Amino acid sequence: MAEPLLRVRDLAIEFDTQYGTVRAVDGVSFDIYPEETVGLVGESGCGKTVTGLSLLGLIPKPPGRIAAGSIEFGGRDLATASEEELRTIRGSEISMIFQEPMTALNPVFTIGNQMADVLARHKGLTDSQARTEAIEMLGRVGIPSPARRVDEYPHQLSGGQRQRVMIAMALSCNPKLLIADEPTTALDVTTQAQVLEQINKLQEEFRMAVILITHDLGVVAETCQRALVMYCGKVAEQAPIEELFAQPRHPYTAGLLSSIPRIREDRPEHLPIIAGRVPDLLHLPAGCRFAARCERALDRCQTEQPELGEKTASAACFNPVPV
Amino acid sequence: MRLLLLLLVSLLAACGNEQGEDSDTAGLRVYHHSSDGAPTSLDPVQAATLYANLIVVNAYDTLYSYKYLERPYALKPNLAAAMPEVSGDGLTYTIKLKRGVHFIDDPAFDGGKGREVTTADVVYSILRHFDPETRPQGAWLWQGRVAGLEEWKAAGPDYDRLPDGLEIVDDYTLRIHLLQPYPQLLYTLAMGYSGVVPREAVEAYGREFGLRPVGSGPFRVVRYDTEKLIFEPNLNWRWEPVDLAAEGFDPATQGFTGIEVLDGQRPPFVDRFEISFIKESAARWNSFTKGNEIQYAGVPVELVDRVLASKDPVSLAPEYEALYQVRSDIEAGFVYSAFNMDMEFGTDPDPQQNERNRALRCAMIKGFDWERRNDSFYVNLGKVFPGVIPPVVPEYDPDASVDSVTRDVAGARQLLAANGWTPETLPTMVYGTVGSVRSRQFYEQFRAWMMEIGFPREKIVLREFATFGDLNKRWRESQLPLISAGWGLDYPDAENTLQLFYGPNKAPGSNSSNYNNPEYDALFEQAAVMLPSPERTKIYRRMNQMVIDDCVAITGLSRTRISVWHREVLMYPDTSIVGGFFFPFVALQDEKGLRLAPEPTPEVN
Amino acid sequence: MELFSYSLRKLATGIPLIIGVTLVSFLLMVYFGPDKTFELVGKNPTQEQIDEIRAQLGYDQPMVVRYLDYLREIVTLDFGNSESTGERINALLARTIPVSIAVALPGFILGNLLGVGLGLLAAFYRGRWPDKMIMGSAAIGMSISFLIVIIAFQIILSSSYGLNLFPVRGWSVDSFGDYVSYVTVPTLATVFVALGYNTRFYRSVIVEETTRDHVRTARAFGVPSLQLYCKLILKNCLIPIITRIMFSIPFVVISGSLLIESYFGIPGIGKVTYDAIITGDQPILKAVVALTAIMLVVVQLLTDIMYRWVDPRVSLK
Amino acid sequence: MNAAAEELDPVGLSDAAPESLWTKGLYKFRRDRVGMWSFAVVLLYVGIALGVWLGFWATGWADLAGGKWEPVSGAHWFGTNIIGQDIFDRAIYSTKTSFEVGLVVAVLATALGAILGAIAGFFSGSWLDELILWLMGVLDSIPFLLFVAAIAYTLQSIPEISKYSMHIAMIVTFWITAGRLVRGEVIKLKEMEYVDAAHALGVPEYTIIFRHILPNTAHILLVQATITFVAAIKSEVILSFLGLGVKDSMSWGLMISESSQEVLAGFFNNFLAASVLLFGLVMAFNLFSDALQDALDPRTVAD
Repeated sequence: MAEPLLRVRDLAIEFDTQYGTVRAVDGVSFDIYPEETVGLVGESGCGKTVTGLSLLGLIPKPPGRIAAGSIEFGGRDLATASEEELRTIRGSEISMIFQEPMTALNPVFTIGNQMADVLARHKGLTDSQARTEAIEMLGRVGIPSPARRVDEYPHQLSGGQRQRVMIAMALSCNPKLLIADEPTTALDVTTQAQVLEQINKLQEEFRMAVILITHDLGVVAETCQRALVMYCGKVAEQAPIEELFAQPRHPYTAGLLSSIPRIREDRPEHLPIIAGRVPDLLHLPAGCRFAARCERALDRCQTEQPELGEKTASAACFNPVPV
Repeated sequence: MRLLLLLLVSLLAACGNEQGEDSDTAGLRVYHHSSDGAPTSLDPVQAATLYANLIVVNAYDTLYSYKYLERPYALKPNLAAAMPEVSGDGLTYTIKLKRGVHFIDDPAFDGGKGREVTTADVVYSILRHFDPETRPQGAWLWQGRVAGLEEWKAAGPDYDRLPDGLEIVDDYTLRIHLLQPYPQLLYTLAMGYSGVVPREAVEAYGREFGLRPVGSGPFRVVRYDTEKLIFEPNLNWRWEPVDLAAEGFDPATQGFTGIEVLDGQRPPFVDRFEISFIKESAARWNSFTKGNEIQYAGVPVELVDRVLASKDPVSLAPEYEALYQVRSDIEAGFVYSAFNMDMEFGTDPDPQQNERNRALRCAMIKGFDWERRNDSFYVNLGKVFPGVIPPVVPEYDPDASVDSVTRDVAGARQLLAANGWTPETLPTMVYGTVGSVRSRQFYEQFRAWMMEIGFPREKIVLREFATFGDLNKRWRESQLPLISAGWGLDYPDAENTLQLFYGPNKAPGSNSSNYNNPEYDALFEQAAVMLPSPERTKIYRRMNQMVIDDCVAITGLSRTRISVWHREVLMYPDTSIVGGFFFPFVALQDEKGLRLAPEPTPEVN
Repeated sequence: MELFSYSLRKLATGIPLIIGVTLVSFLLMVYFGPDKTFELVGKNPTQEQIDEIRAQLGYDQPMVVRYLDYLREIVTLDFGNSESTGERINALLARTIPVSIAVALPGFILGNLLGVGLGLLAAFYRGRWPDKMIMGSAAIGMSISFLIVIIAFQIILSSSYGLNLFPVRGWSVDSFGDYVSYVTVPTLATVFVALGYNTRFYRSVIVEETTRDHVRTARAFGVPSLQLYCKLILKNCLIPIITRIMFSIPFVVISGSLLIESYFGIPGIGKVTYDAIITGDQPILKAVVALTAIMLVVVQLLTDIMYRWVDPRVSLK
Repeated sequence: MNAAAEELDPVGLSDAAPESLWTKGLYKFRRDRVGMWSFAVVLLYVGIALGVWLGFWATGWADLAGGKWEPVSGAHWFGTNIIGQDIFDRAIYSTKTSFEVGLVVAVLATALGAILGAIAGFFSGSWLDELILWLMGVLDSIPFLLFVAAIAYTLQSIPEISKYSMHIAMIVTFWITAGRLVRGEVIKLKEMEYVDAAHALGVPEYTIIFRHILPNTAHILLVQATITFVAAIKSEVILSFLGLGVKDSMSWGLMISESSQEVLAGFFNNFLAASVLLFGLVMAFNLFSDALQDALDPRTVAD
C-alpha cells in the first residue's frame, strides 16, 4: 500500500467550558491514503466535526486546543504548525466544505470575488486570470451560465448552487485532500444526490482524497471506500465499507446499522435511537464509553478502556460482535 | 470616511475665516476685559441687567453719566451740555444737548453716514419704553412721573405725536414736565434704559436691533455673541482730555492705580476693548492668571484666602502683588430674604395672631446667621447691615443697631415658645430659588439654621426653578412664602430700595413681600418728592426701622467684589453704578510704554 | 428614479414621526413650557405690562393656533426670532451649528475610528489578555461619569494645578492653531467617554460576526487574519456600524453636545439650546427639536441607501 | 442548532442537562468571579443605602457640623464643604439617593417597557403595535436632555410631582429599549406551541400575554433593568449638574456640581468623595450586569 497522505495519531482536543475542561476528541488515530474516500461517521457531538476542523487548525482557540497527538501531512505536523504554515495549506493542499451552504459564503462579496481571492492567494494569479479560472471552475461544478453567475452574490443562488460554488472554490487549487463536513445535510434529497455525485466525479478528476464527515450511514455507503465510526470522542470502529456494513464488529456500529430506517425519505434528523443516553463528556465512565448502553458489556468494560487495533479493520471492543 | 475628512477640512477652513475681524490684532492695543455674564440684548429698552448696562452705556450716549472716580457717586453731563435747569417747583427740567454729536456710520442711515443726534432722538428713546412692541423694561422709571406718558401709550404708540411731558424746544433743547417733583430723574437719565437710539436703525433692524447697536457712544460694537463682545473706539466721539480733578480723583485711595499719568491726556488709550463673558468664577480666574488672556477678573470666593494678603485694606499675596492690581468695592445693592406678608404667617387682621406671626418672623430673623453667611460665601468681605438702606447710599446709617442682623438662637427659640409655635404648628416654608449650586447651598445653610431654632427638616422646603422667569412669575403672583433675592440699585438713592416695601408696589410690582403699612406708605410718598436733605434721610431711616420692627425681611448684606487686573492696565474699575462709564478711561502700559493718543484721528465730520 | 421614488416614499413615512415629535415637544416645551413673560417684565411691572408682554409673545393665543403656527414654521423653515436677543433663528443656527460640528466632529470621528480599531483588536484576541485589557478599560471608561471626565480633564490639562496646556474654556478661533487649542480638551473628553461604549459595541458586533460560518470558510481557505478582520468581517459589520454612526449624527449636529458646550462655554448650538432652556427661549427650542426630527428622517433615508450600498441583500422596497 | 452554535458548543452541553434557564444562570453566575465580586460590591452599596434609609448613619448630612472647608480629619473623614457640612455623611447619604433613583427608574421603566412591548409584540402588525412603535420613535427622536428639561418644566407647576420630574422623564425615555427587546421576544414567543394551546383553550388574550408570555422574557427584563439602573444613576449626575435633577435631597451629582467650581480653586474633597463612590457603584453594577447577561442569555454560551 502507498504512503498515507495524512497520518493522525493519538489526537486529543480539549475545550474549556463554563463547567470545566472537556475532551471532545480523545486519542483518535487514523490514516488517509491518496485518492480514497473515507467516511467519518457518528452522532452529533461525537467529535467528528471537531476532528475535521482540527486537521486544518480551525479549532476555535480559545476555548479549544489540541492537547496531544500529531497530524502528519506532507512531512509536517499540522498539530503544531504555525498559523502561517497552516494558512498556506488551507484551501490549497487541504480544502474543506461545510454543512451550511446558505451561510458559509460571505454575503457581501460576489462569488467571483471570493473565488478569485483564493486563487490569487494560493496560485498567485492576477485578477483577470483568477476570474477566468473561477468561471471555468464554476462550469466544472455544474453551474449554468457561469460567466454571468460569477458576479452574483451568494443570496442570489439556491442552496445547491451555493454548495457547488463552495466545492468549486475548494477544488480550485487542486487540493490533495478535501474535508467535506456534512456537505449535503442541509439540502433537499434530490439536490443532495446531485451534489454527492458531483463530489465523486470531481474526486476522480482531481485525484484527491476525501474525508466525508456525516451522520448518515447511507451517504457513507454510497460514496466511501472506508469508514471510521466515532463515539463520544473516540474511534469505535474502522473498516472498509463492505466489511463494516456486512459485519459490524463494534456493538455501537451494529446498533447504528440496525436502526437505519427502511424508507430513505423518512430520514430522521438524528441517528436512530439506541437505548440509553450518550454520557456527559464532563463525567465520562472509567471504562468503555459505550458500556452503559451496550448489551454485550463485560465487567472489564466498566473499568478498562478498549483500544482500537492497528489493522485496517478493527473495533475498540473487548467483546466484539462475533463474525 | 473620505467624505467626513473633506467635511472636516472645509469646516476648519470655515472656522478660520469666520471671525476674520478678530485676526488682525497685531500691533493693536487690546484690552481684554471680562464680565461674569453676557447681556442678552443690547437694546437700551431692555438694558435691565448690569451686564447689559456695561455695554449699552458705551455703545450709546446717555444724557448724564457718573464721574469716573468720585465717591459717593456723582453725576456729570454726558450727551447733555450741562446740568439741567430746574424750575423752582421742581417740575420742569430743561436740558441742553451737545452739538455735533453723531451716530456711528451705519447702513440704516441715508447714505450710510451717521447723522447728528438731536432732542427728537432723546424723546424717541424714552417713548420706546411705552411701546409694547419693543418689549421695554424701564417704563416704571418715568411712568406716573413724566406728564402725558400714560395717555401717549393709551392712544396707541405714535412717535410722531409727543406726550405733554417731553417737549422738544429745539434740536438741542429738551424740556421735561413732571407730574410731581422727581428728585431721582437725573439718575434715570444716566441709566442704560435712557440710551439714545436712532429711529432709522430701530426700524431697519426690527427685532435684531438688540444685536446691532447703532449709537453715538464712545465705542462701536464689532462683534457680539454669547461669549465675547468686541468694542472699537468710536473715533468720532467727543474724546476730551482726562481731567482727573473733575472726575473726582482721590490720590489717597486711588493713587495706587497709577492713573495720574493719564491726566491731561486724550483718550482713547486702546484700539480695541474686548469683553469675555465667563460665568464661572474659577474659569475666569484661570483665564486671568494665564497672562495672555483676560486682564480683568474677580477673585473667586474659593481663592480669596490664597490670593489676598489682607482683606482690609485689601492687598494681594506677594506672588500676585507683582503682577496684579486689586481693589475691593462694595456693591450698589444687597441681598435679603423677605417674607411674603400675604401668607398665613404675614399680616393678620386678628391682632393676636398678627403678633404671633410677627414673633415667628422675628425668630427666623434671629435664627439667621449673617456672619456665617458672610464667612461662607463672601469671605467675610460682605457688609452686613440692618434693614434695607445699604452702605453704598448716602442715607446709610453706620450707627444703627445691629440687633436685627445678630444671631440669637436662644432668643429665637424663646420667642417661638412664648408665642406657642411648636414643631407641629410651625408653617412649612417653601424656599423658592433659581436652580444653581450656590442657591442650593444658601438653602441648605438656611435650613440648617432654621432646624437649630426648632423647625423640623421637612418644613423648610426647596423649590427650584429652572429659569429666573419662572421664579419671578411666582414672586409676581405672590406664590412663594420666602423671597430670597438680591437687589441691584438703579441709582445711589435709598428710595430705590425703600420702594421695595411700598404698598402700591405690591405684587406684581417690585414689592414682592407685599408689605402694606399705611404709615410706611405715607412716609414714602412724603419723601419721594423731597430733594436729598437731612430731613429726607431721617424719614428714610424711620421707614427702615419700620421694616426691621415688623420683621418683614431677613436683611441684609451688601457684597464686596474683589476686582483684580493686570498691572499694565491703568484703570479704576467699578462693578456696579459707574459700571461701564469707566471704559473710555482704560489705558494700557506695556514695554513699549503708555499708549496715549490714538493713531491718526480722523476728522470730525 | 427608483431611488428617487423610494426617497419620496420614505420621507413621506417620516411625516408621522415629525408630527409626533413636534406635537409632544410643542406640548411640553411650548404650551406647558417655560414662561418667558417674567424674564421680560422688568423690575417693577404692572399687570397691564405683564399682559402686554404675554400678547407680544403670543401666549394669549389658543393652543391649536400656536401649534399650527409651529407647523407652518417647520414647513417654511422659518422659526422667527429669538425671544431673548431678537436674533433670527436661522441666522443663529447658521452661526452656531458649524461651531458645534467643529467641536464635536474630531471627537466623533476619533471615538468611532478608535472604537472600531479597538473592537477589532479585542475581537481578534478574544479571550486573551489584549481583549481583557481593552474590555476592562472599556468597562472603566463606561463607568466614569461624563461630568467627572470633563472636570478631571479640565483640571489635568487646562488648570494651573495640572499641565496648564490649553485654554480653560471659551472659543476664540481665528486660526487652525486656535482651533486645536480649544478643541483638544473637549475632544479628549468626548473620546474618553464614547470610547468605552463604542469599543464594546463594535467588539460585540465583530465577535458576533466572527462566529458566522463564512468566517470559518474564509479561514479554511487560508485568508490571512488581517484581511479576514479588516476586510471580510468589517464589511459584514458595516450595517450596525453605519446605523450607530448615522443615527447619532442628528444629535451631534443639532443638539450639539449640550454638556461639553455649556461646560466649556463654546457658542455652539448645544450651549444656545441650554441657554434657551434656562431663559425659556421657545423659538430656539422649537427649531432645535423640529430640525432634529427632520434630520432623523433624512438620516433614516440616507442610512437605508447606505445599507444597499454595503449589503447586496438589502433592496429598497 | 446551526453549525456555528455547534462549533461553540461542540459537546452539546446545552442539551445535556435539561436545567431551567435560571438554575443554569445561577450556576454560571456563581462561577463568574468578576461577576461575584461585583455583586459583592453592589451588595455593600445596598447595605450602605439601607443603613441610610433606616437611619443608622449619615443622619447629619444636612447639619452644619463644622467650619468652612475643613480638611480631612477624624471628625470629618472627607472634610467639610463650604457651609460646613460633613462631606462623608453627604457622600454616604447620596448612596441612598442613587439607589432610590436607580431602582425607581429601573423598575418602572422596565415594567412599562415590558407591558407596552408585550402588547405591541403580541398584536404585531395591528394599529396598536403601530401606535406603540410610533410612540417609541417619537420619544427617541427628542434630544434626551431637552426632553427631561421639558418634563421638568411641565411638572414643576404641580409641586407634589415636581420632585419626581427627573424620575418621570427618565422612565418615559428609558422604557423604550426594554419595550423594543420585549416586543421582539414576544413576537418569537407567540408562535410557540403553548401559546397556541392557550388560545385553543380559550384563555383571554391579556392573560396569555401577561401570564404565559411575559414571564418568559423575565431574563431579558432583569438584565435590562440592571442596565437601566446604571443609566439612571449616571443621568442623575448630569441632570443634577444641569439643575434638572434631585430636588429635596442630596446626591453625588449635586456634590459634583458643587465641586465643579471648587476644583479649579484646589478644593477636591467634594469631587473625589462623590466621584469615587459613584464610580465604584457604576463600575460594580456594570460588571454585575455583564455577568448577569452572560449567565442568563442563552446565546452567549462560551463567550
